[in-house]
Amino acid sequence: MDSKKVDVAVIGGGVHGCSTAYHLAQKGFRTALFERDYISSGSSGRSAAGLRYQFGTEVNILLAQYNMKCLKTLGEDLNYPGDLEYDPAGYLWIAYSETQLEQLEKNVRLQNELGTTGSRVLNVREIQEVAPFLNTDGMLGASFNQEDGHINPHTLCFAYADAAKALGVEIHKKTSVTGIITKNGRVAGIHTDKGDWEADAVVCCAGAWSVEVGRWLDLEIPITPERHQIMITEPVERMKHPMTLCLDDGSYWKQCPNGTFMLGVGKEEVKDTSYYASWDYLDSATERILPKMPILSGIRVVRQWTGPYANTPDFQAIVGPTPAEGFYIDCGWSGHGLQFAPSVGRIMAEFVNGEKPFIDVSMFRYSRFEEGELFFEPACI
Amino acid sequence: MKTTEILVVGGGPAGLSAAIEAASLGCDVVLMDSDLKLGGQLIKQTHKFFGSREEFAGTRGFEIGNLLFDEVEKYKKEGKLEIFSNTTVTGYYKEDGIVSYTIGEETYDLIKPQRIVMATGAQEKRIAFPNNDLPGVYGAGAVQTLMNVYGVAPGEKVLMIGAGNIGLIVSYQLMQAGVKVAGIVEAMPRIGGYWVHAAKIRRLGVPIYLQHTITEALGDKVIEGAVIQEIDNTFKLVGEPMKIDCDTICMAIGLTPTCELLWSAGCEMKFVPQLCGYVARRDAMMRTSHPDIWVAGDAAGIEEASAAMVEGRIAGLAAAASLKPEGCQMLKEKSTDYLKRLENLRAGETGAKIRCGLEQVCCECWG
Amino acid sequence: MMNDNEKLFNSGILTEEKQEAVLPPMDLWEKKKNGLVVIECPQQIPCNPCHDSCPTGAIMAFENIIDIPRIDYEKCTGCGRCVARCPGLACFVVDLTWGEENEALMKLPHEMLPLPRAGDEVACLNRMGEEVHRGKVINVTEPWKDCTRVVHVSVPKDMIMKIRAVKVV
Amino acid sequence: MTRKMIKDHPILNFEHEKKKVVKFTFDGREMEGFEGEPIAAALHSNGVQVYRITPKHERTRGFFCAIGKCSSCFMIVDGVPNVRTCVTALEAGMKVETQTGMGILKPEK
Repeated sequence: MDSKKVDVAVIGGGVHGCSTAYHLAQKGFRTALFERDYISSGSSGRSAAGLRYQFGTEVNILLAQYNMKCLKTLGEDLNYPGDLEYDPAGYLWIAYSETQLEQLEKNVRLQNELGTTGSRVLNVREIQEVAPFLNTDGMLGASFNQEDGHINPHTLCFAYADAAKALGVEIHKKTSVTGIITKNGRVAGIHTDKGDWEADAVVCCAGAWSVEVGRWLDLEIPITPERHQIMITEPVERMKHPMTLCLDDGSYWKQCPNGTFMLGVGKEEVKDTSYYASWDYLDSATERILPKMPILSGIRVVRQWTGPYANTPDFQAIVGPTPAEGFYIDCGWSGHGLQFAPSVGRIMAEFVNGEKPFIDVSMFRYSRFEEGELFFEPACI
Repeated sequence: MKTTEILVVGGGPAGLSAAIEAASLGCDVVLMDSDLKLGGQLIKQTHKFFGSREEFAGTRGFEIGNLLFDEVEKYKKEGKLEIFSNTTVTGYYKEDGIVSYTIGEETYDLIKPQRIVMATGAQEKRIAFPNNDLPGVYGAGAVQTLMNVYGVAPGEKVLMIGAGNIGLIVSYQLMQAGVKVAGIVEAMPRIGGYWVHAAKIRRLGVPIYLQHTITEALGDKVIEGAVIQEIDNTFKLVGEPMKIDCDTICMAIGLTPTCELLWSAGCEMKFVPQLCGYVARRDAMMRTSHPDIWVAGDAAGIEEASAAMVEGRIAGLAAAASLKPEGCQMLKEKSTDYLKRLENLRAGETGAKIRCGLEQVCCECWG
Repeated sequence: MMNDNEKLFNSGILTEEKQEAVLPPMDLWEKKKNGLVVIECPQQIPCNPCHDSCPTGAIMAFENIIDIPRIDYEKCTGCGRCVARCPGLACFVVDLTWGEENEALMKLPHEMLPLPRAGDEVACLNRMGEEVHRGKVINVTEPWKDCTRVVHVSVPKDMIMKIRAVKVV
Repeated sequence: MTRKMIKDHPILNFEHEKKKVVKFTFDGREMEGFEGEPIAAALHSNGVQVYRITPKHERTRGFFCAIGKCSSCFMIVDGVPNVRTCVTALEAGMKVETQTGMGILKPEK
């Protein structure tokens, strides 16, 4: 079979792959994106789809500022006819212990210092104001930002994919990448189940499945997939209620723009990319959430699903070039990656183009693990 | 947590047959059905069934239901069969084979079966046209439920969309219930159902508009009429739109298998147009790629109820035999006969589509 | 494009060109008291209750269940049991010996309300549901006691290949 | 208003007279139905076809699938929104209401 030729091949049709392809095309790279299933079929489409300013490390906060600015008008900017359901209903991180509260205060201080002025610390009375249906028993305080919120993860991916396509990107759905071609010690293309493509560079945006991609180049990408589950309820009229995350037990819930409540809990889970849910999840999530949000008792859960986190040892992403020349990675987002697509998609294109990234993401470098330079993100569940 | 040897999901023709066979081999069987009344589509059928004597041919559908209920009663009395109606199976959890269900709108619980027969039936397909959501546009199964189970007429004058067996039969049943049928609209150049079903209603004066489609439903809050128009062989609109006076539009476009639980169980699935949707790959004994799960009836591919009953019997028997070694001989004896009956039901021109569909999903047996 | 006859046939109407195939031999028919069966079942479908319901074996055993029914007219007694059993309501009995020179008796399946009664004058409908005659109901039977009635109605002889249903008016 | 029921049928005998008649209300109007029949069937026979108004486009919706799968017939029953009236049995004294929008959660007492 004749092999086809592009400048860059992007592996993965999640939001990072689609954004990266879009930004590459903007820079004039002939780009092809390969997705094993359909666009948004992996962790992107399965995510809780939160958007927030509230992070606890400098690099994430700076990237978040850019993300949040982009996401607000992304639909129009990408000329997407559908609805991205961008919804700034706020994010509430709730502390149940002094240590948790201190960490939240520290996060907010850092966010404020870096220019995120909307983040603030709330006392219990203020929590009741922004989330009147909460049972505040045991809560000591919270951090809050009204501009944090929600987006539809599917239409977000479609919007980037469509915009990329409009710029000439080939989008190959239902196409599995099966290997990476190397020539003279550098990346030269990819093998797929639909033939080979020559490419000068390959960007891996394969999320929890990136480990396998790395192995084709003898790279050990330190990602542990971890199953996460989410449940969704029947829709009810919108209520005043922000996304709420509880630091005592990892429970979180929010009301989506269509009126459904999304319920989740961070708990010990199987370490694989399985899409199969567990029966006890309903019990463990509801027994934590209902006492905190009693108005939800009686609401019907209509669906439950899973999606894998791509966890790294420090729960921070791996972004940038690798020892394999021409091979770039953008993965390991450990459960908070969806919202980073605007900034990091741009940065990946800058890397491939040999530019200096517009925000310094060297903290995310692949080599930090062997260098022992881990840096933990305190604001994640 | 509640346990059982065999769980049958769905109490229509396939599920009832499966439960009866499994109980006859001495298994403890639990059958769950989401409806208020057992019997699935059978209890809505006033027409006599086709097939041979073994499938109760010449007997009306609802009476066949009664025959199955008698068998069910027997095993219920023996304590081998437990029936949950108004019970929706909501999930299958693959890791440990646990099934969740709700009774009515309130009670939620779990059950751990050793084997499952999925006989979840089918659901109505729809087509897009303006106002297709207005009250008065009803699924054909729903119309049957309303008038034949509960004795409520769906309207005074009905336009039927689709001239497959369901569209033809329901038109006839509407007339029996004293409802006028304004006509039957069919996109293809010939009826899809049995010719004799069409003849039956044609001679009562019901027009069948071949190569026509509905382009619009009329009405503000409820249906007040419909517009139909001729289409050519490429489905392009030709001719003039024609207004049809009706207060109900019955959708008999076709059914698609209800297969969510099979997906949840990780059964190998395949899209087979001839079987009307995604169906599980299965062996001749109706076992799916999941060793503990069997499938039967419309959930395994849309077909007549006669075939669903035979498939149910095979699946129930095979699931039971996998737990009772002494049942294997029985399975061998009975299944030869059952398979022969299925072959008969699927013979000829009208069975060609099914045969072609089954070729794509049936394997001799799993490795 | 389909011609008109194809269109009719494809929507469930037995057109004249196909009628020949289902007619009994005329010499026998004209003499057979109580009538002979006419079965309008032109499509192979998996169904054999007509044979199962036939007490004399006139409707022959099916080699294959999808066969189109074959009739040994010598054995047919015009009893009408198949008329009431056929799920497709495709069996009719026509008695050419009945009544006056120009009359015939038709035994037609009926499952609609209102039910005709003996003595009623009913509308006789052709295969398209058009009223082509007013006939007198001679008798109404229910051979299997299963709500499918067989209506015996007097019709003009030249209408036997037209009339296929009755309606109470 | 009397219910429109199919009384005479050539094949079926509904035995409506043997069923237990109960009273319920629809948007405050008193109606009659049979105990145990689906709420949707009782309403339909009382001439009610519109069961809810959709949240976004304010479209009327009624009965559609009759097997509890399509969500067209959601109504508020005894204060609980999103009840599938096609598969929920009618009980005496039920308060059935047209559902406008998505239903409102109320705090548990």
